[in-house]
Amino acid sequence: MMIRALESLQLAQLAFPSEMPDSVLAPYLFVSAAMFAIGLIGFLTRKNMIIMFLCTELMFQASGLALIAFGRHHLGSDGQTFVIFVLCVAAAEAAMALALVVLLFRHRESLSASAWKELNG
Amino acid sequence: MNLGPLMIILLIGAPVLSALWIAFSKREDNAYTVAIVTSIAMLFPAFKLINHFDFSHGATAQFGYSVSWIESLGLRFSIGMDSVSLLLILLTVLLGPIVVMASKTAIVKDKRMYYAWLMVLQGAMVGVFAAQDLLLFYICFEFTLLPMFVLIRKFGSTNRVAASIKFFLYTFTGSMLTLAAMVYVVWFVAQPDQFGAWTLDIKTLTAYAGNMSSAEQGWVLLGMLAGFAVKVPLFPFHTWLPLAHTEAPTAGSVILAGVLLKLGTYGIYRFAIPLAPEAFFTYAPHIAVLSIIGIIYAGLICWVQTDIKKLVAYSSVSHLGFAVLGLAALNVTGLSGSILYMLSHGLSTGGLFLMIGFMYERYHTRDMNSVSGLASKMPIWATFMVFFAMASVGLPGLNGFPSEVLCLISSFQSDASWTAAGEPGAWGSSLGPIFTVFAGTGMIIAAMYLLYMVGKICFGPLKEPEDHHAHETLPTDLNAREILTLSPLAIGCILFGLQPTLLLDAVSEPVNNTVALVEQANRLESGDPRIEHAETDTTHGEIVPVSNTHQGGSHE
Amino acid sequence: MMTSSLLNTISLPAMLSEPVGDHGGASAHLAQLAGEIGIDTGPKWILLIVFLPLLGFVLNALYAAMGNKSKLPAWTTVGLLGIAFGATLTMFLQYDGTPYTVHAFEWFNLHYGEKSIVANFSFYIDKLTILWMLFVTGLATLIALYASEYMAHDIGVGYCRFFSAFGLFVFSMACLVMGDNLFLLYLGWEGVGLCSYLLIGYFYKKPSAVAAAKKAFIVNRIGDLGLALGIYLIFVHFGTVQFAELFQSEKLHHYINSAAVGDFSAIPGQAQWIALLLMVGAFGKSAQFPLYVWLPDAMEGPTPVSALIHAATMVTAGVYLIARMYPLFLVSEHALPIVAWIGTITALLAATIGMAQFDIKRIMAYSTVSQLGYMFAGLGLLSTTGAAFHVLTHAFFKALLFLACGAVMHGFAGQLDLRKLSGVSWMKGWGIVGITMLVGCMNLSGLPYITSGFYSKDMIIAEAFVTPGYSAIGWILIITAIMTAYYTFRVFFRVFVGPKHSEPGEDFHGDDPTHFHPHAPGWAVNTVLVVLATASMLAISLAYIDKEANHGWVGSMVADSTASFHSPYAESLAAAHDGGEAMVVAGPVGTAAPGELFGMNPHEAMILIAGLGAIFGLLVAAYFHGPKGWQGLFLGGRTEASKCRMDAVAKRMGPIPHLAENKWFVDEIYAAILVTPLRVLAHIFHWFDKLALDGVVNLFGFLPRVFAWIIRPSQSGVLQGYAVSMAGGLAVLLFVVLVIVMRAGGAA
Amino acid sequence: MNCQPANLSGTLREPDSSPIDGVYERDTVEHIISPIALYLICALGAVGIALALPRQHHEHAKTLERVGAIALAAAFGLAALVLGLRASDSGSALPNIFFYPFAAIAIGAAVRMITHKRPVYSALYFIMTILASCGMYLLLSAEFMAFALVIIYAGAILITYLFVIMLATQAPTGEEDEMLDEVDAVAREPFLATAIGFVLVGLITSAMFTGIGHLPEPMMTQAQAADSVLAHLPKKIDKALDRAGVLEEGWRVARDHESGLAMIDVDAKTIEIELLGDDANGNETVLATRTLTGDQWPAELGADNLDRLGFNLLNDHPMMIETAGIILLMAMLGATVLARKHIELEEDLKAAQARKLGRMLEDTHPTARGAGGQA
Repeated sequence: MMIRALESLQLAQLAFPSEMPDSVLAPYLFVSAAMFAIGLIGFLTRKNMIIMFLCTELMFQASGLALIAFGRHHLGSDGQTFVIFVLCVAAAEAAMALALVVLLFRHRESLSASAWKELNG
Repeated sequence: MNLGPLMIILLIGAPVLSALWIAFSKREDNAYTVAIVTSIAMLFPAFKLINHFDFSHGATAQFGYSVSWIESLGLRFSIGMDSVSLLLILLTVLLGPIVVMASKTAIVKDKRMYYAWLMVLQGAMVGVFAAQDLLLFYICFEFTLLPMFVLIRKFGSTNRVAASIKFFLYTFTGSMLTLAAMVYVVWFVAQPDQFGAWTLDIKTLTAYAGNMSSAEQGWVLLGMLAGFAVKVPLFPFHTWLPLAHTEAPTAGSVILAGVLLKLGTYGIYRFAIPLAPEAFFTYAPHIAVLSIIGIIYAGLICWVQTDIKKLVAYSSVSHLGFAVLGLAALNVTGLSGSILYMLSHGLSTGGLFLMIGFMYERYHTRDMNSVSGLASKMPIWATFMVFFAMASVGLPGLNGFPSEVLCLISSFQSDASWTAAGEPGAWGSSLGPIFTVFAGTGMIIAAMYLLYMVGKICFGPLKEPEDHHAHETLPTDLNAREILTLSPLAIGCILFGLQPTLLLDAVSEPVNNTVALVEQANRLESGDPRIEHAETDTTHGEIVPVSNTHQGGSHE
Repeated sequence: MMTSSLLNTISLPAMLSEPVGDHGGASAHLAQLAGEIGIDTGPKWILLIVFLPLLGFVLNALYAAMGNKSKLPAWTTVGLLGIAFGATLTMFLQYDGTPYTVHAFEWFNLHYGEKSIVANFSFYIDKLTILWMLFVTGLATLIALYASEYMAHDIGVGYCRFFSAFGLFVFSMACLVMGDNLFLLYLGWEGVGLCSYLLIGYFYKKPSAVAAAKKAFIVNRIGDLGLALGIYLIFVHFGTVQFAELFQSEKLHHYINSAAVGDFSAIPGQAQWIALLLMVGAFGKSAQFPLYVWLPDAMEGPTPVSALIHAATMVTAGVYLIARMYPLFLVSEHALPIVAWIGTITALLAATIGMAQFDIKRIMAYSTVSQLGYMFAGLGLLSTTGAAFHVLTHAFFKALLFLACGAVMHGFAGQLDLRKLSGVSWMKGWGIVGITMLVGCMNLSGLPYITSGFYSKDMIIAEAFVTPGYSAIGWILIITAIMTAYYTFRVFFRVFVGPKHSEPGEDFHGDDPTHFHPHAPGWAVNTVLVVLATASMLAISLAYIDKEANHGWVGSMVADSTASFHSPYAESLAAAHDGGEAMVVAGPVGTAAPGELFGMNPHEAMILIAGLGAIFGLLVAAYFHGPKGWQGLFLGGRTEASKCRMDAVAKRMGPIPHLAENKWFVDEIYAAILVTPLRVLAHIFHWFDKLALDGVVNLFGFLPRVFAWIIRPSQSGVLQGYAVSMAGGLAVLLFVVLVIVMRAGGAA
Repeated sequence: MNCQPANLSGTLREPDSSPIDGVYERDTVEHIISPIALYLICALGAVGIALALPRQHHEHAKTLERVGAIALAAAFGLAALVLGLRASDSGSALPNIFFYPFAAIAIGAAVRMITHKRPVYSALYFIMTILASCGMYLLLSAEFMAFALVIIYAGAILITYLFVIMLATQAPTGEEDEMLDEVDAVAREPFLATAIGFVLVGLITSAMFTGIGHLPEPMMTQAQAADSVLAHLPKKIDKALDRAGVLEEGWRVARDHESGLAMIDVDAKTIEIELLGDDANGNETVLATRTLTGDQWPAELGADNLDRLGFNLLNDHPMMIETAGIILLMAMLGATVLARKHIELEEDLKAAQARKLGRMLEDTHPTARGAGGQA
């Protein structure tokens, strides 16, 4: 058990990592799914806009993890490349989102997302 | 591209341009001037078109011009006109200056908006009649709604908002279904075993649409009627009309009655019949029944109206019933009569609406109980009123008569059992004398309500609204401008009544072609029950679509 | 019914004489006549007859526009109509016996295939046309002259209006009579209707006048519908609306021949329908029984109008129509008998009403209806000659009577009540009116030998007796004749003789009625009256011109037209000449042999009966209404205007006089069974339209709102609300995808 | 450290090497986890989070949170257990042992992040999640991404968040929730949200596990992979050869004339090298070529992760870089524009603000409440 662990720890350092079985990929995917769900739940439940945006970031993370895991499974680098892209988007989103939050906060003196419901029917 | 198309494009484009000019010009006051100048200038291209039109080939679309839009889908804008279109365009162009002149004093504020939309409407209407492909037709057809909507909404009387919305939604909903039907036809024609390519050219569509199965044609016809019957309006779909007419400004009513309603009958003539010949043949009796119900029903309603405008509005419903009856008769007499009816109704009912408008400007009431005996106060007005009333009663020698007679005769003829083989109009749908009799009562009813109206407001002891005071600018009786506005219509009525032959000759070729087309379709499909009957009927050597068994012996 | 047997009697000799060919038998005459119609061979100046009156209309309209304030319109009209009359006269004199047409311009021309509907502005001239045009233009001229004075009270726009309508009327009448096709006839038909509408409603400030005008137009329209349908059916069946082609049509001849041998089964039902439909039109225009109600009310119009339109010319259009279309009536099994009976009933009914009226103009109106009834009876009895002759004489004396009454009305400020006038003839300047009135009355009541009315009426009544199975009509007509004499002379004895007395009518605007001085008629009125009186006396001579061949000048006129028909009477005469062979087949119904009436020639019998009847009526009138002394023929006992012996009798007669005075409440009945229900129906429709139809439309407009109102809350506007639905949607989507994937996997 | 890839290549992943093959078809969830277990896990997790989510004025709030935590832990443990069992009885490999702590930390921190009532703490917990996922990246041999993540996220983005949080919210001191803003104190519709969320987990995982069976085989062997990258990097090879001292002066790796790729064969461990020089008329040509064989193969010659990533990024997805750049630029501009906008408060809001200021003044502890005031 311990041996296998060490092996695969070295594996992580390898120039050309070898292939990866489903049974190893699966837990990573499970974790990413769980993180995604948690982010979603947070987005749905928390009223604080900042937290909501944090939750979106969490969902980004989940997707990033999945991407990397799949990329590893493919022995390709596309997964990581996409994570870079995701990072960019996340960064941009964060910047915009926070700017918006500030703006909205100045309007309403409140961070609650439900303070903005002019669009209700 | 030679003169003709240029003229048509001028007829469509110039009003639109002048509308833009009006809309963007700074000064309120010159809106009227621009409008009147444009609409009068429009007469010259129109007359040029008449001169250049070759009436001996009335059926072929002349002055054709076509620009490609989306080649792959066969979308083209193509214009051109056969004689029917030409006549309706003439009517439109003639009404143009009339309505503009009629609204000189009636419209006091937002003139620019008013005249701009009026001009746009002109262009769109010409476009409808000049369109030679489905696309342009439909675009213009729908585009007429918008200006009318604005005219009613902004310049109508008290209940204008409801009226405009009902007008728009009702007609628009109908024409959506029409669009569906048209699209289906186009799709069908595009099938590889048919034309095989996308096309919107009316001629091509007409050529292939006949191949649709009866069921398909039935649905197509239903869709077409959904739009056109509402426009006409045919009996159960007429309720928008009185409201719209009552609330619309005078010019609006005139155009509505004069041209817009004709879009319905024109559509039936141009699309519903050729694109679904069998189905139309099959359902012609039902359509005819609806139209006759409309004639009598609306006529009787007119008789108990107290609102003059409503009365005339319902009278339009009643009158256009005749036009639809003629179409449903599906024989040459009927179609010619129907086309004549479109034109003549435009003149006489337009005139009536103008009369009412002029009265309204002076008395600000449409209630027949609050005015009476105006003949003693405004003799000229009363004279015109009686004249136009008589014109729409269908007095021989005036415009109403030829069209009405033709429509009635056609329904009579189109019953094979009453028309011996080889007799005039032996072919037609299966209407009959009974239709004629019931439709004919429309003549009596028309006399009843129109004389009721004339008798109430023109004759009898003089009575004016209590709070009536003389109009600040208008004289008691009609002024020169108003007479000038009316006289073209009046002259038109008389000429029309005395020389219907000119029009009949003009439209004879297209009408004959249409009838031939329908007859062809139905004989091939033997959708005509009378044909089997004739085949089984051995007393006749040749096959005639006539089952005159009980008079078989009478003529040999 | 009867006609079959009738035609039997008629056509048999012909059939014996020549073999039945297509043109043989009964249709021979028509065929020969129609065969020689000259198409557009007439001289163009004949168009003057039609278009001069139209010119008059236009000119008068212009005068009105220019605000003319003189009698110019009158003179224009009189002049133009005079010329037209002259032209008609010339046309008559130049007529060489062969009908021809004159083409003015193309009107109605629809080609399809090789077929076409052709109806041009061209005119068909034969003797019938000429006959009608003669008295139309002639009377029109005279009455225009009369009106020039009569209408003088509102010179100006009204004057112009009157005369323009007058001109339009003559034009329309000319189109009606001279048109060479049924559409043109219809144009004239509606045209005269319009003019009568305009002229009845001339005093448009009087609601009664407006109502009367409306009534006239609408009731006529009902008839017009019949006519129109008839025309359509003619076109649909024969394929033409032109007389020339119609009368040459093989079909028609075929029908006539089979009708002649009484074989109506060989004639298709539609061909028989034609006559019935045309008949309705004729009833409408000529005020026959169901549709006569408009004519009495039409007296709201100015008197010249009543005289010209509602007595002399327009109302005879129906007679003209039937006469013109006679061949079609012959081929219809039931048409002619119905015409005869309707005519008879009308004659009787109108006479009974006329007896109880007090308004002299209305009395004349009802007498017109009654006389028209005679004419229709004549037509129905196959005596077109009699009908036409009566039309002619009636035109003269009835116009005369109306104008005389008009003069009285005019002179006594609109007074028309015979109880308020007496001894008018003896007043200063009223002599001529009295005398001419007397002439008119004598003619109307048909005093034997000395009046033209006698000859025409007698011809019809005689027809009734010589026609098998129609003697009932004959008796009714005789009774009517007696009544006619009674109510005619009732007017004369009450108004024109006796003690002088007069009260002004509602047009009197003075303060004190006792100082009312009637103003006597002027020269124009008197001239016209005299001329008419002479004319109606001279008309007697017409009965003797060419008596043997066609019994009378009118007969000779009719004989050369499509209306001509060798009536049983003529047959019987012919038979009498050559031994009475033909009559053996005459009476299948088994009446008296038509040649015989009380053992003498029907004519003598009529002289006896009708003449005596008229005199009897006159005497009765004299007894009940005549003044004391010679003026009442020593029978009357009336000493003052308002009282007479009749009053006592009327009291004893119970409700009848009352009913008769109220026209048997026919108008009320019509209102109750026709107008009111229709109006109610209209209101029902109106509400149905408002509530049901529009309601449905509005409902459809409302449904989307309801739907929107239901789903609206889902748009909470809260960000997370949308997020939840997004996530839920994603979940559902995923689930679906997953299920599908599972499926595929399971399959793989 | 350097060990030969060949040594390990065999030991891993024999496709479908499970002894009881066919019991679990590879295209269902079965061969990864039994569905029942999966749903149970989801349910547990859902309950846990639902309980743990913040709610105000609830006397048992703390206990509920604890119960929730236990439920979550149970769910996590169960998941690990079930996955492990199934993997082991299909005889296939398990993830690295370090995976479990990382995963636990990541998820736990994530949960805490959404359940914690104080934004600042949430942000910090998020940093923790990121660090944990960095660990997992490492296990997935994406070391560059791991560190990039730490720098960008934990370093840059989250700090921004913290700033904003501190600007915008009033952080009450003390533990009492009453001082908290309602915005943070109460979760809205926790049960619905968690239900949906975990249904999604269930669906996503089962979808992914179903799909795993269908994943395409790796596009190339390790050698080809290395080859494909190395051949593109002749300069790198030159450097390696130089450092190994196997090249004389003027020699270099031979380039293919068309593509310019280095002529190298990783499997056969042969490298073509060439000598460049000027010919008679003075332009450069290849004078001589030679082939180096396996024994001269330099030890450290090989394309590492970073090479491949960079190569992939620049060679395969150049467009993406541009896009990313534009996005970032836009974001920057947008943020600037938005944030510097000056707001005019409506009257009622001014009043509300005044009231708040009043409340703040009578507060004993002077905290930075300027945030409201600055608006």
